[in-house]
Amino acid sequence: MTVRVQEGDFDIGAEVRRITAGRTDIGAIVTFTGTVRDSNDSAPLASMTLEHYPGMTERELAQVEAEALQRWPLQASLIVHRIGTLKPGDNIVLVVTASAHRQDAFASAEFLMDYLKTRAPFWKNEVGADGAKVWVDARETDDRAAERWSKR
Amino acid sequence: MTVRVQEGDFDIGAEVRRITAGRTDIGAIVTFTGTVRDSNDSAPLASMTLEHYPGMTERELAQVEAEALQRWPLQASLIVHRIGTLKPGDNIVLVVTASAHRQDAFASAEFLMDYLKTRAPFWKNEVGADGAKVWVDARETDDRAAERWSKR
Amino acid sequence: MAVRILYFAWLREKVGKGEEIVDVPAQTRTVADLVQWLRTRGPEYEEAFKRPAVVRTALDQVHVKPDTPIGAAREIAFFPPVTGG
Amino acid sequence: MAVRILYFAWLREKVGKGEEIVDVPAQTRTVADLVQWLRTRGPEYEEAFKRPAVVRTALDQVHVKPDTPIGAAREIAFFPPVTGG
Repeated sequence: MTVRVQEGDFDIGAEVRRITAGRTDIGAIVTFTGTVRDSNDSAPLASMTLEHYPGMTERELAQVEAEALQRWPLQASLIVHRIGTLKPGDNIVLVVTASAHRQDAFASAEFLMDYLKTRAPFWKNEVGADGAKVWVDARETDDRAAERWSKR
Repeated sequence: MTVRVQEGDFDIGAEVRRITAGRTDIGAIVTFTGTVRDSNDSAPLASMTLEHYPGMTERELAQVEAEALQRWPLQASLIVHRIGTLKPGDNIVLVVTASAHRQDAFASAEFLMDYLKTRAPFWKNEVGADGAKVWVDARETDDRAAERWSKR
Repeated sequence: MAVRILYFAWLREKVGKGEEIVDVPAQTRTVADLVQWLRTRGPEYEEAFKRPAVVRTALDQVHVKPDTPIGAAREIAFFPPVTGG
Repeated sequence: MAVRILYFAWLREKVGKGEEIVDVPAQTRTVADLVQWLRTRGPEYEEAFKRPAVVRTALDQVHVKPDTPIGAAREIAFFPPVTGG
């Protein structure tokens, strides 16, 4: 179980190797990578800056990971979230889950992302191609996505 | 859209970079990696050999990928399946899906795996720690997992 | 009618070969008919096909059911339920 | 009671600072009370908190609701709904 907040990029393959090295009890590994799109629903994007709440971020991510471990039998998991200024095509976030069976790996990775999107204290400030800065609004669909896990 | 059957290993990070290079319209990338476990429900495993039906395999995988593309707006996808003899901890299969939104990337990756498991002509022959060879039986749970997609 | 028949996994092991060219009698209409006729060809075939319910079939590399007519298929494959992934 | 108050994202921009140490009046019981009191501290606070429904709060780095008592919290953070990931 590892949680990291960093400015630098990550390599999906290297991160998976790191948390699964020497393990032969894993049957399924799911990764989710969030990347910067060149435009949102409205305008073209030049870059975005990710601000976060140091301390609380790590605490929330660790708690979300702990909740996933209580729900699914995971052999390993990892959350990496970047901060600072990112450009279209750049990686933002990586979630990795490893389990004996694929259903558990898929479900726990979706759970981690849904909760991360609604609880981890990150905020995106987008800079449009025209130079205008906009704080991204929270999406209702993210709240609904997170809510479905509490019905189980 | 790429489908490959190969003896050699794959690198998740390199495969993702290859199919997403230069793209800035992707927001979500999901990978699924299936790996060899050191034991199944019964006995410890020494190795397994994957046999397939050349020609039909590529055809089925390409068709499954085409079905995924009809259901979800995917910017890129990839299926790599290894054949030959593999040891515990080795990679078996890689599925990658890339979309603007994470729900589509997750759902299509699960769909690809469920269909691959029930339609792609691969067969696993396990060699136990005691040297006994056993053809793996199909799992009913895989059939049920694939069936849920036809109800939509 | 000369047809190429392929066997995979334990069907290949039981039949003792991975493929063969077979002259299928004209009255062999469906996949199930073909299985019944193959079983008459020797004890290894009888053993391989004794539980037809666990045998899957592809006509020209497409999954089909036992009641599918074999028609003008050039390649017919028999195999257990798939277990890849 | 001296409390460290943090502001993030557009709340930080509107208030004009990322953090401050504030002496909170003793009668300030809940998060909502604190927000009402902060709004009296100047036009920048009034602007930042004019729509309390879109402001989220954490007491000592834990998400809380507006009716949560601030109790002996040492660090109180205000921010918009999160948008990471």
